[in-house]
Amino acid sequence: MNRGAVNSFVNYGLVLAFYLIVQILRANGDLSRAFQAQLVPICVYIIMAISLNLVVGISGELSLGHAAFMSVGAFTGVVVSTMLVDSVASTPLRLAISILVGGIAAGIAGIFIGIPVLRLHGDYLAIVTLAFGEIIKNILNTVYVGLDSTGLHYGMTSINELGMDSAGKTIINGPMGAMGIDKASTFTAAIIMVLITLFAIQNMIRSRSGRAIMAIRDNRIAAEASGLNVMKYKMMAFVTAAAFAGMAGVLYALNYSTVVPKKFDFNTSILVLVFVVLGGLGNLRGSMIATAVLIILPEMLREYQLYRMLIYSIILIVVMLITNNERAHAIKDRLVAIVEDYFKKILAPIFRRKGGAK
Amino acid sequence: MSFLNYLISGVSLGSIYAIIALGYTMVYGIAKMLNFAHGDVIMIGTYFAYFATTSHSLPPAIAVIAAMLCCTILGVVIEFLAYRPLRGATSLAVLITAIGVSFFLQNFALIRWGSSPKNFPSLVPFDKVSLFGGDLIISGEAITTMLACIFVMIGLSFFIKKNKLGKAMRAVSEDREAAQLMGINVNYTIAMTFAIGSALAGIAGVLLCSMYPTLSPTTGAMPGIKAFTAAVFGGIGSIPGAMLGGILLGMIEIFSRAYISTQLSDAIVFAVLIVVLLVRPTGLLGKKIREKV
Amino acid sequence: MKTTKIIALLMAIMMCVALVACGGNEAPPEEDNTEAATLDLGFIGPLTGPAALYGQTTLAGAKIAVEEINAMGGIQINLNPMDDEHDTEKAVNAYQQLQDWNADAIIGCVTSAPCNAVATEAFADRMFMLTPSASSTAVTEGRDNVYQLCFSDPNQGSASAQYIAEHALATKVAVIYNNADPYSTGIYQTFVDAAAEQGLEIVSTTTFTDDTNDFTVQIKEAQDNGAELVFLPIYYTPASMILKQANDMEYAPIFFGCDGLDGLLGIEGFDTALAEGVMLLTPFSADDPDAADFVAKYEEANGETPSQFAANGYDCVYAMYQAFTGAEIDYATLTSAEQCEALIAQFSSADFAVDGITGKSMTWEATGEVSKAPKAVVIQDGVYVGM
Amino acid sequence: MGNQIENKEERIPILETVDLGIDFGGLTAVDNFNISIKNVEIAGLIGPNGAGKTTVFNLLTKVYQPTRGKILLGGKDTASMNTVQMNRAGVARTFQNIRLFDTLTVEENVKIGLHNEIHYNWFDGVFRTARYWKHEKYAHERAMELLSIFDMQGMANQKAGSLPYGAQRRLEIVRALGTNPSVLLLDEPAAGMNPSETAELMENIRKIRDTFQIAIVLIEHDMSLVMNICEEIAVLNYGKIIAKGTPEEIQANPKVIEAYLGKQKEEA
Repeated sequence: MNRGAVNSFVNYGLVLAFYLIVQILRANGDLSRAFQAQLVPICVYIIMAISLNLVVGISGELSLGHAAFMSVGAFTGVVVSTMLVDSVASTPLRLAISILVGGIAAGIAGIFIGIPVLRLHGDYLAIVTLAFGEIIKNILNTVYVGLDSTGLHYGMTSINELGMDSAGKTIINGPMGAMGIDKASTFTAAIIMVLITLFAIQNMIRSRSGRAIMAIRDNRIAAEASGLNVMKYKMMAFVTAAAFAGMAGVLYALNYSTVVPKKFDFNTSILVLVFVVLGGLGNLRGSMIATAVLIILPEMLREYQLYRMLIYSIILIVVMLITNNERAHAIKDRLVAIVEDYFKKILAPIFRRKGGAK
Repeated sequence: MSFLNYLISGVSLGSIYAIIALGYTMVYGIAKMLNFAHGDVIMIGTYFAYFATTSHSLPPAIAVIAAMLCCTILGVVIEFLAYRPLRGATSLAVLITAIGVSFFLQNFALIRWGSSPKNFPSLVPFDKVSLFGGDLIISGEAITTMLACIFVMIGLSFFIKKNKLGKAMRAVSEDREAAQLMGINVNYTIAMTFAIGSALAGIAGVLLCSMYPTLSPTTGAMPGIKAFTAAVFGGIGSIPGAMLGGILLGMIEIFSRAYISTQLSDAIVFAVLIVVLLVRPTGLLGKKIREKV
Repeated sequence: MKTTKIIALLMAIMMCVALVACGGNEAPPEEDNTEAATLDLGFIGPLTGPAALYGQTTLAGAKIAVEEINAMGGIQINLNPMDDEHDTEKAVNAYQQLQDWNADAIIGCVTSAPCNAVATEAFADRMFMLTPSASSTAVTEGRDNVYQLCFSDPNQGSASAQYIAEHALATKVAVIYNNADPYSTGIYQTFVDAAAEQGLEIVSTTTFTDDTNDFTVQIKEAQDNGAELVFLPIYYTPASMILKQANDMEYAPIFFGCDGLDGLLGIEGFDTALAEGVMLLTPFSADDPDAADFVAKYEEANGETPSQFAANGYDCVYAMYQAFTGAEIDYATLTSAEQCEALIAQFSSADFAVDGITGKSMTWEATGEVSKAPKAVVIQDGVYVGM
Repeated sequence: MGNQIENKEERIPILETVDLGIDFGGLTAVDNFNISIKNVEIAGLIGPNGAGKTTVFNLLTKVYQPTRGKILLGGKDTASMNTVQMNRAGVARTFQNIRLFDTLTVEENVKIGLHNEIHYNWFDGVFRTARYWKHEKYAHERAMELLSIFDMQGMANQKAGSLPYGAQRRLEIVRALGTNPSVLLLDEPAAGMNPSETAELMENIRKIRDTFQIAIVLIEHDMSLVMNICEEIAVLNYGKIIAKGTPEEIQANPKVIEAYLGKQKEEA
């Protein structure tokens, strides 16, 4: 097994270990409700971060509108789930179908947005993803969807003008978003989704397609001269990421009774980008760990009340400076070397004995 | 006559975007980084102007200078503490740090000055002008904003072309290493760029809040993003581009609101941006970059 | 490679710390039972972020009520405020933190969407909620444990249309509302229907979003269509900008708003002349003599005039206090679920009435909706005058 | 050598240009460029710095679209083709300023060259179907085989960016060969190499031509290398061909001497 495969399995192991530890602690009643409430969001953001890493880290394109795909998935998922409430009795099955449809919808949105976006480069590409994110949010603010006995109704003005019969149920109500969602997401389902995402994206990276995507990132002209269809592979990364973001969106929406379009704005896209950059570009494990830490951190800082977001921002800046500054690197390397030397000295006799036995 | 009204408010809104966009574009041109905290620097500067006029009842001119001074210092300090250590790091690392700075400034303002919006007193001494028997009314703020925009544009162009520091800036933006070899102090030049960009932010903040008088910790956020869009629209790194992009963006925003849909006006603004970038991938006045093979 | 590993390791350690810190039902220190038990009320609202204003003013109002009640020496209230950043996810987290803290009941959330998300959880957990200002009907719909202190949105929309028609203020009406805001859209939607019933003609409907600061188009359109009255079902911050810009454009219709407009006069530095003649339906006005004591205390503590948000927060605490004392609910020993049932019984009973600064003898329907009389006020010479 | 002369009669043009030219803004970079590369030959393109040699390669691979003229590949016009299609039609190249996929391993770089010979899709890759394993196995074996040309199998798992300079140049050639070309364009393959490395490279270029039976066009400043292995040479100056012919003819051509000496004069 090569290093890439080992890495993948370590990642699966890490996710499973997290799941098992949480389940054991939960069974013993050792987990606070506040922490339990964050389990699904953590998984959702991990999926978001992994999928965004595929675009930003693996494909090398800065996307500032990843939350838009999350919102497309979320609202599609809510509509599908609401339609299936009566016909599909099993909640996990309903969730699975919703996730699938939400992912497909977001993937389709990814295709439509990817075609113009991926023709651009660098910061211009970034601003256009931001623009698309804002457009989608803006449009979702004017979308009204209702369901009654005659089927699905939709419009762009108000819920009253959909012409539903009296038993009609409002699914999406413009800026008020979706309300009265039947919750379906569970921690187990979320962990399964994280594993599926890891499986798909890791295997994709370590295949012909992933190789091509990284080659294009490293050197577009050489990739073209080697006969790689640049647009095709950029699209592949972008659409795959969009689809998984959509699935994350469904998982997210079905974890709460209500979800509003505003949630999926520029700030959420940036939040996920922070996870990706802090975890390391192209480093999926880093994305997962950074996400979990940065989701929990603000909750841990709650006792500082108003100051918590201030502290959060300072931590963010300091971490960025430490991990990216050359001098800080040097200091850290020296510290690590000192610690290593120290341990070597302590451990030397043990190793020597081992060697001797041989 | 409505058309003229819309045109005036579009141009004056656009002028504010343009002045903010100048800050983005100068910093981008020279430091090659997106300073996402720029909008929040504006907000802090405007708070200073606010307290200068209300609490200390200083004359408007002094308040504007106070705002510029405060922004300049803030800009240089941020550059020194947060961005300079990252010189040579990936642009993404700098971007995330800038976002951190933006969070910090917003939350600092929230704690220091509270969440309640302040009503910013207009610092513009002129009264409105009424034309065509009251059909077209141009507010003093709108006139001042447009004039300020033209003034800033001309001043900056001269500065960049004639002044030694301006030339150094152009050199650094063309090729940082070559400039360094020619004896230009790159760190100093970048710091000065931040200083000038931030001073412009001070002016922009006062104009923004004179025209739209609400001042709160999030005041700078959306104008910041819009101005950033304007800078890209005009071709980021280009000073006339930022100007053109800003004014066009303001006009598109108002006209789409007036003639297409108030609900979707933001969506339309961004859609126009996308279309423009597809036709001209480096913005309206951006330099075409040909990759050397 | 090495550095990323170290960072990963550090983060993993932090993660473990987080797990431990979050883990365990730490008994809140209040539960010592050595001293007299306190009434633990949770509070959820946006204390940071773009909606921080509403959460912070509500909290400031609530704190004054808590101080007053604690000063009386009877029940001691311990108010634990939690920030939800006007975000459903954060609101649910905040709620769960309050659960871990063993809150007796919850005041909140301040805004509708987070409130709706929390209400679902609270309904399942049987935790009583009294929201100061989440005015969407969806908040209380189908949930017997959620009560509102504020008017619901539809209520305000139809009341406004009714008032305008009954007092023949205008026949041609323009509406400017925030289509990215549930509160604003909610009122607008019912206003349209009610206006049609009342024979009002809506000549212009325009919208804006939270980020809008130029209202030229919206105002001009109202002006060009000859609207005599502009209905503003919006919050006072954008309203202050609309008033200034309308003044610049020399357009002076009647401006008519709902409770969100209250606070206009309290904006620091606002030229109150701009608000001359503005009418609003609000349950609270800072010039109400009954509220004078509260207003004075609030101004002293916060240096600004309280808005209806602050008043709602203040009344919420008193309503809770009255419910607990009136029904003699044993908050020291009962679980929050048991308290919830007792509170529901108390709030829905016909003889439970609260005299607050946002309304005299407020009573509640079993649906959770409050019934109190809205006051129509007009701004004259920089003060509210009852109409 | 005898073998090659015998082949000469069978040689047919594989890559031809007709009055090829390109302008950048108002500047004419290449003009009236006419060459004809036969199917199994080694041709050289020489000229002073800035003469437009690399621009010609960029035109032949459609990195730049020509302003004028035609490029015929196997007799067919390539006007509508882009870089990717040119490569798939059989034109592969290396770059003057090395363009490797730095973060990928040596083996992966070669596999990118083999990309269009590996036939499995996204689905096979994610679900690791039998097709995936079969084609990846083939790709691995083929990559090793190609690397063996330069004895680089041992470096297969190193990151391309960490290779020494000479090895990077060789890897670029291997990657280009992976795309199964009929014409291989080498842009200064010997740049930065010492004489013994250059000699070795020279042998390898011949070997490649003989084993793969392809045409090779090279841009080179090392005259000994060019004169030794090229059968046809074109000399470019100011974007125009000033001389064409065998190495002997070129060496005797006064225009060529002038172009080079004139350049020296300017430098002095």
